[in-house]
Amino acid sequence: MVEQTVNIVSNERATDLYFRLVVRAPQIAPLVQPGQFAHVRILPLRDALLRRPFSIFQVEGDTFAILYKSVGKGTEVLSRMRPGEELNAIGPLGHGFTVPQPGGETPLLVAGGYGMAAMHLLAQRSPQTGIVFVGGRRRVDILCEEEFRALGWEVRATTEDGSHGEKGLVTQPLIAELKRTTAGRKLFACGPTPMLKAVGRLAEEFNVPAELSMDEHMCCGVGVCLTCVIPVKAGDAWEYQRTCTEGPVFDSREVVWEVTR
Amino acid sequence: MVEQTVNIVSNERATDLYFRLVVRAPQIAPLVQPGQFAHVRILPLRDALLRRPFSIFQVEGDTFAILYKSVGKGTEVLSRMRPGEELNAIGPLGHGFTVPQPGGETPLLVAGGYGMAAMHLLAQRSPQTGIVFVGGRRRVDILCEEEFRALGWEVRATTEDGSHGEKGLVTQPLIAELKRTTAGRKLFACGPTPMLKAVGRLAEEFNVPAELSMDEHMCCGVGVCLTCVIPVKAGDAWEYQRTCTEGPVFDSREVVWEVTR
Amino acid sequence: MKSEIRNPMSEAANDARATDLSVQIGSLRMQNPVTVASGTFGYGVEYAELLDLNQLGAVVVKGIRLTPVRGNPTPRTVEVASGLINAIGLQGPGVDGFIQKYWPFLKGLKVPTIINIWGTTVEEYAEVARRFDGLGGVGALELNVSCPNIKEGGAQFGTDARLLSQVVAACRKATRLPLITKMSPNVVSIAPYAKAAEDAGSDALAVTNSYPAMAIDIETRRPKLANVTGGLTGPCIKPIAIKLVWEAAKAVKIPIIGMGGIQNAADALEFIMAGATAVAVGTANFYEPQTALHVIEGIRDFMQRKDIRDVREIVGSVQLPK
Amino acid sequence: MKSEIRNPMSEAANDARATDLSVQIGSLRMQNPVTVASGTFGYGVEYAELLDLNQLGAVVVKGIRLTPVRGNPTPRTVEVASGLINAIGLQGPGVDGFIQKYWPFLKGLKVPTIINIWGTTVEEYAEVARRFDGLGGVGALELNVSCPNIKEGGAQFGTDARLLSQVVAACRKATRLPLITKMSPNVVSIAPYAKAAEDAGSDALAVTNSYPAMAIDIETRRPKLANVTGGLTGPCIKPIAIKLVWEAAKAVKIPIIGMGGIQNAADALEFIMAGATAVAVGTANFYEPQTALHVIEGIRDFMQRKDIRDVREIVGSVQLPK
Ligand SMILES: Cc1cc2nc3c(=O)[nH]c(=O)nc-3n(C[C@H](O)[C@H](O)[C@H](O)COP(=O)(O)OP(=O)(O)OC[C@H]3O[C@@H](n4cnc5c(N)ncnc54)[C@H](O)[C@@H]3O)c2cc1C
Ligand SMILES: Cc1cc2nc3c(=O)[nH]c(=O)nc-3n(C[C@H](O)[C@H](O)[C@H](O)COP(=O)(O)OP(=O)(O)OC[C@H]3O[C@@H](n4cnc5c(N)ncnc54)[C@H](O)[C@@H]3O)c2cc1C
Ligand SMILES: Cc1cc2nc3c(=O)[nH]c(=O)nc-3n(C[C@H](O)[C@H](O)[C@H](O)COP(=O)(O)O)c2cc1C
Ligand SMILES: Cc1cc2nc3c(=O)[nH]c(=O)nc-3n(C[C@H](O)[C@H](O)[C@H](O)COP(=O)(O)O)c2cc1C
Ligand code: FES
Ligand code: FES
Repeated sequence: MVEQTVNIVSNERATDLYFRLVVRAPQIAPLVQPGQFAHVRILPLRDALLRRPFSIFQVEGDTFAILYKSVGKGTEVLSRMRPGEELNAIGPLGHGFTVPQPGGETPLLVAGGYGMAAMHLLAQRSPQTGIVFVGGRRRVDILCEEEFRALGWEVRATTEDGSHGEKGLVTQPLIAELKRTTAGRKLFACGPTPMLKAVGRLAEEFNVPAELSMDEHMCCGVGVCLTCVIPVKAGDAWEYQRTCTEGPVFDSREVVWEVTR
Repeated sequence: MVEQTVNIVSNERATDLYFRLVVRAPQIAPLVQPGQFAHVRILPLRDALLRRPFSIFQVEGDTFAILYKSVGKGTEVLSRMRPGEELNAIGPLGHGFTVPQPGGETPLLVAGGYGMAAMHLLAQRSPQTGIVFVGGRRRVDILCEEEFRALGWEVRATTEDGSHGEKGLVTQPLIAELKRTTAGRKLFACGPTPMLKAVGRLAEEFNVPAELSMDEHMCCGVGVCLTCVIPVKAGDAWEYQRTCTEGPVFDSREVVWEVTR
Repeated sequence: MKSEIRNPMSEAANDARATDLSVQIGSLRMQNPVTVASGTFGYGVEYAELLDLNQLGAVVVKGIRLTPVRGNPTPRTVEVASGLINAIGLQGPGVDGFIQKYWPFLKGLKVPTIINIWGTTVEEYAEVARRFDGLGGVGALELNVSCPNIKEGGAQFGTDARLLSQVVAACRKATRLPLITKMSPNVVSIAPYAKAAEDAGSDALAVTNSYPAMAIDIETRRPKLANVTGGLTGPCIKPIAIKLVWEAAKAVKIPIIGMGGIQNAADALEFIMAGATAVAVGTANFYEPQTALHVIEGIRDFMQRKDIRDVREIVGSVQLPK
Repeated sequence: MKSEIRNPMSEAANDARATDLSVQIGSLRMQNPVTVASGTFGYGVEYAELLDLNQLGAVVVKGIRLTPVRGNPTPRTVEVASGLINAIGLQGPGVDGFIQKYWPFLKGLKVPTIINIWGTTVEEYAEVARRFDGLGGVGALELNVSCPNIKEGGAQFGTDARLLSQVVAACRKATRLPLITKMSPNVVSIAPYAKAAEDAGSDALAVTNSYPAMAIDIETRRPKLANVTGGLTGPCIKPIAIKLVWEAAKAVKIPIIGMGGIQNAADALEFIMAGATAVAVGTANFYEPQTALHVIEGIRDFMQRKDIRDVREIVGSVQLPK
């Protein structure tokens, strides 16, 4: 975990909905593990004080990249920043995905929306390729298929309106695939909470291990404020654990879904 | 008085200390009288809410210009804005200088710092030329001498450190000039309060009329908040009047200096 | 033919039915719930060049006392993070000066004028109320019992429930005009004060006035306000004001005019959902004089988007978690 | 020769004399007046990678009660204009959990640890104080009598002067550790509460805790916090906090730790001039973890620029207009 001023190398529209930001962050970039995030201070915000968390999408040399969607005041201001301008980042943060061992389990990645970004580094660092299941509402919600194919992964896309790939939810092709075989397979998922919940249920049903990257609002990003907690099993009961520190990646069997919102 | 979004035409360093901002303001520009100001909302400020008042320096077609010094958060942010970006302005505001009548009194202008900006339009609109007395601490504080000379005015500069023009205070050459003659002459002054006070005293001593543009912090700029008041004679007593509405230009005999800070 | 296809009259009627923004504050009807905060809108006339005053729910004027008031020395305001501290000291022309200078303009407006009044004694409040009762045509009186910027009068009436009752009751006797009591935020719990004002005959509450605050210039080591302390307003106080409105609304049955940092329709709707029947735009007027009009427009848009016909359906509609 | 020209030792000594930043909070000496606000710095260890904790005046930990506390459901925080509203609900490991998990690290620091404690009864406060008294090596105890986010315990102790006295007196009996009473801002006037804490044996006051506040999501019509209301902190409350510190400082002789929206040295100096002997950085840690260190540096720079040798010369040095 390092705090540093980072310089914008590029900040361009990647798809209709997403922007791709590359920053020079020589102290942070080399440390990044798949599933970790950077906590970014967008300095021109001024009256909006908090940092914004973004999964680290790619690492190259002394730079890292994020893929982000303009959804509110922070990301909107960010999308108008130009190369050469400064941000501040703390990273890499959080407990990421367990990178598969060489010859170990075959990874099945399940992603919705910016979840794709969080999984890319995992695909890159995984010694064996697997399948990526990616879902969204419309064609424009499907991100970086090409990047995964370029790494030799199989991509199965679904859209709710059928405008791209199979029509339906991302869990459909996943169920089909799990029905085919579960042996030696492991799920890794990142996306909206309902999707994670569905993946968790499938993991239980099919008895496959699953790691889920949970999406909670954050404040400090480093474990001091206790904003980002989710209910996690603790003996017979449960306790709140921090998404930014014990997570964002949790073993799906640990999450107490009954208590989550 | 009009509120409108204005577009930055140019925003460049005019001197070591001052920037010159030109904005396209078709509704405001044609209405401006000498000594009036624009109340500018610098949108990127966000957590600093208030508008900033600036004297209108020049009017050309549908644009007006201001000359400003970067002294705090607003002017600092302003100095980094680029052509094409938007500001919002309310203007023209305030009760300006009385433009001399053709063949009427000879204007003697006294300016300190950005006071020069406020006087330029007066010089331009005055049917007869006069003398401009301009003072500052150092050479860099002396603004737009050339603009006044180009209008055919005589300029007498003073600096406290003697780095430009006569060494000393702006009132020195003014006193010399008033000693020469006061007949048919009228003072117009804009600058820091101590300078205005000195000019007011000279006006009394030499029994010449004087109009002073007072410098008070402002909030609304249009007369509703009662922030910008100065003590003004009212019968035997005094009352607070608004710099933004009854002023910024007051007859020097009206100001109750004993009560001012 | 044409008239069969489009009847502009009935369409307008439809539209009006589609979004009814009118609200009632005691016997005062407002065409929409958006007014302005006393002291941030002068006497209306100053803004007449910049916006159409007749589109507001009401105009609220700067606090007026029986006699003219000179106000505090300068500096009177200072900008702080997302806010402003002011210590104007209730400068004003007094009842007679107001009637002479400003009333002719205000009474010509199509929208009601609410007059914010204050005094240094219970009797003075009542006397001012009586004078405005006699004037005719006034929309309502707002009792400022919560100005933090003057020693005598103001704040202590708002933080002492017994005095508050006395002021409201005395004004109630002095006039039949709707009475709005402007509450102080500077209390442990607003409920008993809200109740006291209601019980003493207030028709509505205005929540909230400014928060006692201070700023120091570290270079000169002097307070940034000549009055040393002042009242904090603007977006920075919105979350505290929302909570006060929510609590006051639970405590009383009379309507509440919510205010504190409103910059846009979303802010106004937050107040309305918390329990305000109407809202007032204050500090935002200073930097964006059109704010109140944008708020009205934005509330109408919201209602149309959500298919809400009557703004009163939104009042107090916040849903608490089970 | 060389040593005759430059003696690094004596130069360091000179420098230290030139700017003495140390302050005293009861019997606790702090090397500089800058600490952190409880609940915004975890248990120190979380920030150890990002800053050198040993440069702080003290480390202040999150509020601890006798037994573990699960805290409120989420969402627990929401960003507002120049501020934050939180309703964490004092999640914590309890005294035993704290001692086991965090104390080994904290007691290894060169700077003192101040432990923020709370309870739901006077007896529980005293019991927690007794436990930490027995631990050895604790710098001071801060009594949180002003948390707005839990029903039982917290706030009501801070807004009832009698209860406040009882809590402080009971803790005073339970320990000889310096006691800092963390005041509620939610009072008409802070003076009587400050006096009550002083009289009951508090060694210092912490001013101030967060302000009761609320935010509503207008799309869902639900409160933005699961707990409905929360506490407002950050730059938005600074002007109110400065005023409270100024008033508290006039009311008591014991030192005050000022806090509320401090982002930089200028903010800290404003608190010190208002009457605070020390300051704490809170919400700013969340967005700029190095803030406290920058504040220390900035205070030192200010003192050198103004040729001030002892930071205590600045305490309460605001000059009122005649
Ligand atoms: C671990 C993690 C990884 C993330 N990775 C990505 C990513 O790779 N790409 C991407 O586009 N987005 C990502 N997000 C979501 C991203 O943080 C939000 O979209 C962003 O904070 C929105 O900020 P805003 O100012 O534009 O929105 P606003 O709505 O104006 O923000 C208001 C507040 O809510 C918080 N907030 C709003 N939406 C979210 C959200 N979905 N999750 C968490 N906090 C939120 C903001 O941080 C801020 O504090 C991630 C979130 C988390 C927790
Ligand atoms: C009628 C009038 C005409 C002016 N004309 C010019 C001009 O032509 N050129 C120019 O450079 N400056 C002019 N000024 C001063 C200018 O308004 C301030 O320099 C500017 O507001 C500083 O803003 P800031 O955010 O950079 O400073 P900050 O110090 O960060 O501002 C904080 C607050 O103080 C106010 N403030 C600070 N300094 C002044 C000041 N000297 N006068 C009034 N308010 C102040 C700001 O408006 C703001 O509300 C004029 C002021 C007035 C009243
Ligand atoms: C400069 C100024 C002057 C004010 N004068 C009065 C007043 O005369 N009477 C009154 O009841 N409230 C007065 N107020 C308080 C406002 O009416 C309002 O309650 C407060 O500003 C909160 O709203 P806001 O945050 O939108 O400004 C004044 C506020 C400001 C900023
Ligand atoms: C997330 C959060 C948690 C807090 N927890 C505590 C706490 O446990 N005990 C306490 O006394 N104060 C707590 N506080 C209050 C702070 O210590 C401090 O008084 C307040 O935040 C004001 O300072 P600031 O504006 O610099 O944040 C908390 C504040 C925040 C923002
Ligand atoms: S965001 Fe602060 S603890 Fe996780
Ligand atoms: S600045 Fe508001 S009255 Fe002049």
